[in-house]
Amino acid sequence: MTQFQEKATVTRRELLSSDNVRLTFQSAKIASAAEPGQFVMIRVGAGKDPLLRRPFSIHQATAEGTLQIYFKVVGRGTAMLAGIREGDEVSILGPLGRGFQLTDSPVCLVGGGLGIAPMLFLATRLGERRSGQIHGRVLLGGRTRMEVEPLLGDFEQTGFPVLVATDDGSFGQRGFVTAIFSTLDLPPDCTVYCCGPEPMMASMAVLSRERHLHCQVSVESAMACGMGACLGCSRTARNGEYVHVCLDGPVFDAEDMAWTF
Amino acid sequence: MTQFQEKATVTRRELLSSDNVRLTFQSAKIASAAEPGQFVMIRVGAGKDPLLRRPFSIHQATAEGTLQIYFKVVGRGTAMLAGIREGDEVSILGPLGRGFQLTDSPVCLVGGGLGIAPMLFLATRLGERRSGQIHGRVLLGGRTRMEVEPLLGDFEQTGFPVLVATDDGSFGQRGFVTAIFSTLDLPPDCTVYCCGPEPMMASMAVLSRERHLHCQVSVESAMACGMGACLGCSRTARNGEYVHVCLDGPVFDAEDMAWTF
Amino acid sequence: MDLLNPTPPHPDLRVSIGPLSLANPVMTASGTFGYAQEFETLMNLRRLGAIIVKGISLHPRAGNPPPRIVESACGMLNAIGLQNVGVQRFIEEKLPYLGGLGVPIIVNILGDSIDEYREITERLAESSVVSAIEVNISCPNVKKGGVAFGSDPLMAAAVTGVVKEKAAVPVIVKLSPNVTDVTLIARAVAEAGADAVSLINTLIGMAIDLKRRRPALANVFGGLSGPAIKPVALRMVYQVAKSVQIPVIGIGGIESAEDALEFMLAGATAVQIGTANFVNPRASEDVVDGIGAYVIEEGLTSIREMIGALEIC
Amino acid sequence: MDLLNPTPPHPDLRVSIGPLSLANPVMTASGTFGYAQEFETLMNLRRLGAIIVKGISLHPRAGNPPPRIVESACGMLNAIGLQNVGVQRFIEEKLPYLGGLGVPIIVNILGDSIDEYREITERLAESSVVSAIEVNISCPNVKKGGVAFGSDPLMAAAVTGVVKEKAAVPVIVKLSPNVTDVTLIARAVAEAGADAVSLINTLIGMAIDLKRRRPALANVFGGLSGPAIKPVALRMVYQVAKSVQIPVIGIGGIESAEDALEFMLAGATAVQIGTANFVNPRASEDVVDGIGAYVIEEGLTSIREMIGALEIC
Ligand SMILES: Cc1cc2nc3c(=O)[nH]c(=O)nc-3n(C[C@H](O)[C@H](O)[C@H](O)COP(=O)(O)OP(=O)(O)OC[C@H]3O[C@@H](n4cnc5c(N)ncnc54)[C@H](O)[C@@H]3O)c2cc1C
Ligand SMILES: Cc1cc2nc3c(=O)[nH]c(=O)nc-3n(C[C@H](O)[C@H](O)[C@H](O)COP(=O)(O)OP(=O)(O)OC[C@H]3O[C@@H](n4cnc5c(N)ncnc54)[C@H](O)[C@@H]3O)c2cc1C
Ligand SMILES: Cc1cc2nc3c(=O)[nH]c(=O)nc-3n(C[C@H](O)[C@H](O)[C@H](O)COP(=O)(O)O)c2cc1C
Ligand SMILES: Cc1cc2nc3c(=O)[nH]c(=O)nc-3n(C[C@H](O)[C@H](O)[C@H](O)COP(=O)(O)O)c2cc1C
Ligand code: FES
Ligand code: FES
Repeated sequence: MTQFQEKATVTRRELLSSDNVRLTFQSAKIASAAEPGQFVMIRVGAGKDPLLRRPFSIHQATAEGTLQIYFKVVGRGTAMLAGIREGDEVSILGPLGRGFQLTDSPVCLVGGGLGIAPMLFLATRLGERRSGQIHGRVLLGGRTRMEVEPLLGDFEQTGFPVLVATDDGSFGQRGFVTAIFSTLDLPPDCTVYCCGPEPMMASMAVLSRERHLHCQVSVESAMACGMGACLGCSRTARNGEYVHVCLDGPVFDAEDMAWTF
Repeated sequence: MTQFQEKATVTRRELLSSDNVRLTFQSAKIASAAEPGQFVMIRVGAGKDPLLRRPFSIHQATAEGTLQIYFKVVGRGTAMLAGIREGDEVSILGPLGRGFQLTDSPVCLVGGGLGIAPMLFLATRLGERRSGQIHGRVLLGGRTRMEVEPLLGDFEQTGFPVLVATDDGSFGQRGFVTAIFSTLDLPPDCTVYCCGPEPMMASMAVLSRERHLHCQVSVESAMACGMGACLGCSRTARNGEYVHVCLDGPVFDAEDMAWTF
Repeated sequence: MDLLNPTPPHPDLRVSIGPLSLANPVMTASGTFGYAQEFETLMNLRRLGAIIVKGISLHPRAGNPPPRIVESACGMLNAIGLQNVGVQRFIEEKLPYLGGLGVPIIVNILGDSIDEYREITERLAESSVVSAIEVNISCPNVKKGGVAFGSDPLMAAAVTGVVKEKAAVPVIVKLSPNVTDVTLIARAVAEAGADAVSLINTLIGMAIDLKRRRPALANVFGGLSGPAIKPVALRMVYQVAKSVQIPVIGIGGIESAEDALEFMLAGATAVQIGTANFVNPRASEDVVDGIGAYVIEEGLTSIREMIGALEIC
Repeated sequence: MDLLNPTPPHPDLRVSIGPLSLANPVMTASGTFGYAQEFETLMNLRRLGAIIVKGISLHPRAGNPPPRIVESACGMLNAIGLQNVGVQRFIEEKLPYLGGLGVPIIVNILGDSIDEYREITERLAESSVVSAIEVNISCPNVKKGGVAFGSDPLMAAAVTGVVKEKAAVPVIVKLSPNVTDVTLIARAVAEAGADAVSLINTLIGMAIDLKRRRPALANVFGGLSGPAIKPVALRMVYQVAKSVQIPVIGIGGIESAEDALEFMLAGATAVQIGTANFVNPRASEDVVDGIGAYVIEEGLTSIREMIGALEIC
């Protein structure tokens, strides 16, 4: 698995809501090698502080070298990245990690909050495999309208029907996206793909197990290197052993992970 | 002596040569309190690195609140400051230190390299005191044309005749500005004001002493606080004692300092 | 009470350092705040919990030759060499101004010998303006005294003993981080009667000027301070707070209210703001504001609830 | 020679760590470079002076529970807890790849007891791929072993002695900075036969998550690394290089050729790149390039001219 450290130019900066930013890079090598569910590590500044790169799921990638990330400003690093301008250059390391296992069977993609990020690339690739014959759905959840609506069009273009829930009911159904999932009639060979806040993924793991559905989740952890060198990104697996999110993941079988409620 | 910590807006950014930048700020309190020879301490970034403020002479200041600095990119901090854009805000601390003692007698201002910076504000104030009746000269030295020419017009506006020397002869006389000084016919009550590289100031101290002229120099040292709190900015005085550049200076009698050649 | 215009809530920020009561836990660290007057136009000095002044010795000291400071990654090195006006001039020239501020004044002292510590304490005992003495046994910059006192439990206890014997006010002993086990020193000075300990002083460091192939500081070594050292400081404060019964004052890289609150969670009763004063001369007042706001937002009855409240699972 | 196309100058970057000759003084620090293969597509591993692998113990270790890392100002804290595959699997699974690189491979070892150090050394002695052993007596993350060996001169000498006795290759002892006087430990291990010392390992630190009011690391304490610690590392390297006759390997916050050259001026014969590998996976190769360029620009006959060349006035 070849990885690259690339100086990538920001070709587009979209402020999708007050906190949520989408950046498009020209990053030929990384974009063309990327698979859905993989991530990149980005240097957010030129100085020594913040020191470490920040991990972001690959939101979209094309063979032509276009790479996108979609993120929320939660701290210093993301604030610096949000302040970047078109034409600026950043150092990107990737593609990293083990992505989603793609399938030709029916699928259900569930993205909550910023967990929506990797779902677009996944939906695009799954849609391409299915050309015409769509067996699947995309479920998007957010706290409020602005966390979902700006991305709706992109998801609809993948060909999958999209269902939406927001906590405040300002867009789509009121409530959690897991509630929509519970009411859906899914075939037994349906694969569930999920990324979102921990409690949501924990629920999705339980709900999928109850329905005997195979569920893949994309999880997070603190990371220093993103490439298996520091052993810092461990998480506890169901069997009590430690797995490393950057190497063994970020995508895991929901069954294999330990979840706290 | 009142000092201020002010959030100042960058109203103009001039790239006067490949390395030399002039920034104009709207900084009402500091600009209106400033005296020639004083300096400011500027935070060059928002993060913790580089940690300390950077000191810059006040290049120009008006009662209306316009403050200018003129600096060379020599390291990380100045590079960051040079990358600033009009409309950005920075934190400025000032006005700091003891400036030049102004006089109504004849004067000779000698600025070398970035030592030209404080001379403009000084020439402006001295020019104002003299309205019409100019007894004095400004001598500007640089390595090459681009270090001097862009500022020439501003100095000429102060009313003083300006003489120029460049190391490479690309502008004005070839050689050091001290050579021009040596050839000048100066009255015995002439005050010499000088700022520039250490060897130049050391020479000016000797040349002034030989001619029994009172010479004031603006010197530098490493600084942390700029306001007398850390005692870090010491320099050795002629009597062997330590003086503090931010508090006792940056302007000193050339006679009072120890010079190394 | 006017229900439409209720008085803004007054967070209870009071803490006690042994017998010394402070309006809030925020102090300025010795050597980073001059003699306080330098900051008078830039902040409200009366808002501070206490002011700690530049270290004072028996006789005036000229300090080290320049260069004395150099920046490092997220920090700085200093080798001021304890330049100060000496206790006599300090009492005559600096204390009157400080006494007028209405804020507890803590005098940081240093000596080359036990006798010097004793003598300077005696001199300070005559002043009614001094609220406490902070004993610097840790400064790494001078060859004699400093290092030895701070790294040997017996010596540290001996200094504490004589200062305590002569002092009319509470005695805080300031610990060096340049030791294998800081809790050993802390316990020794606590047993010797210290009313509180403060830590950390600077880590010994060095910087090199590659162009000149020389040390960046004339003194070769200097003390590292600033955000870079915060993790070491937090660890030592936590360890010492677990080892002694007396109050602990946290120092090291504190720039914000969040930093200060972290030190309190780790067990600090109060904190000192050092290098941050250079970056933001209002830093100490900003920290007072910030912890006040935190107490209100979190609905705490007092900031004292934070002291040592770290949960370990 | 073709005068129009002269071959580019080949700077002489060779250095020796005791009997071990290196093409250049740049190594990767243990625990920050995995088992090297992780970096193979991101840089040219063959350009390195040596590769030091993640610390190996006698038996596999699972390491500490998460969270294991947290960022700090210009640095990071880690509490990996020495997770590793154990010496057996290391020899079977990792060494063959490493052996094919044609670069000296240095194995970092750790143990909870003198016996473990002995046994692991014996196991490694069977391999022809291992060029040297680096003995970690300093890791602050595990309760047993680590700290004790590294902070006591007698224990440090004892470990050195057994490893030296069993080792078929040069032995480097890696020193902890969490001690009052690092030169005492350095002298002790030098007398016990160490072929070189490397320093520094991480400073013990701590971080707190204010929101959760808990330590940021599950292990509470962690090792501080990165640019933040460089001044402490440089100081200790300088002190140790003045105190022992054996080569010193400098570690701590090195990110660039300039940093590396500063450590060499301070007395280091070689350097290790640690945390910088995470920020820039090509950091170690960049340092090799940079010091090569420096040797040429400055007209040095060899990089060895830089070792200990600091001028003190
Ligand atoms: C594999 C992976 C993929 C990710 N993909 C995305 C993505 O597509 N879009 C997106 O917005 N975010 C994503 N994240 C999270 C993102 O990396 C963090 O939000 C970012 O690192 C925070 O940096 P900061 O400097 O702004 O925050 P900091 O100042 O470092 O921290 C601010 C706050 O964020 C929390 N935080 C820090 N790091 C993380 C983390 N890794 N996960 C969760 N919380 C964290 C801290 O606890 C703190 O409360 C991903 C994380 C991982 C590990
Ligand atoms: C009172 C005072 C007034 C000044 N006025 C001006 C001015 O008007 N215009 C201007 O261009 N510069 C001025 N300087 C110098 C200016 O402060 C430095 O150039 C600046 O701090 C360098 O910051 P940096 O982060 O870019 O460099 P760093 O990365 O910190 O250092 C880069 C290089 O610059 C050298 N350097 C760092 N600080 C100083 C310093 N204080 N003096 C000399 N060399 C230094 C370092 O040794 C190093 O070689 C003044 C300095 C003082 C003390
Ligand atoms: C320039 C400077 C001078 C200092 N002088 C003293 C001193 O005289 N006495 C003392 O006990 N500590 C002195 N210190 C140490 C500080 O009080 C404080 O313990 C240390 O800087 C760590 O805190 P910080 O990281 O917030 O700066 C000095 C620190 C600096 C930076
Ligand atoms: C994530 C991580 C893991 C480490 N693991 C080890 C180890 O297994 N053995 C060891 O001797 N040092 C270990 N270290 C210490 C480094 O080798 C090095 O001494 C230290 O990080 C200082 O160098 P730096 O500032 O360049 O990172 C580790 C450091 C980090 C950051
Ligand atoms: S982040 Fe370093 S091993 Fe996963
Ligand atoms: S710079 Fe701090 S006293 Fe002058």
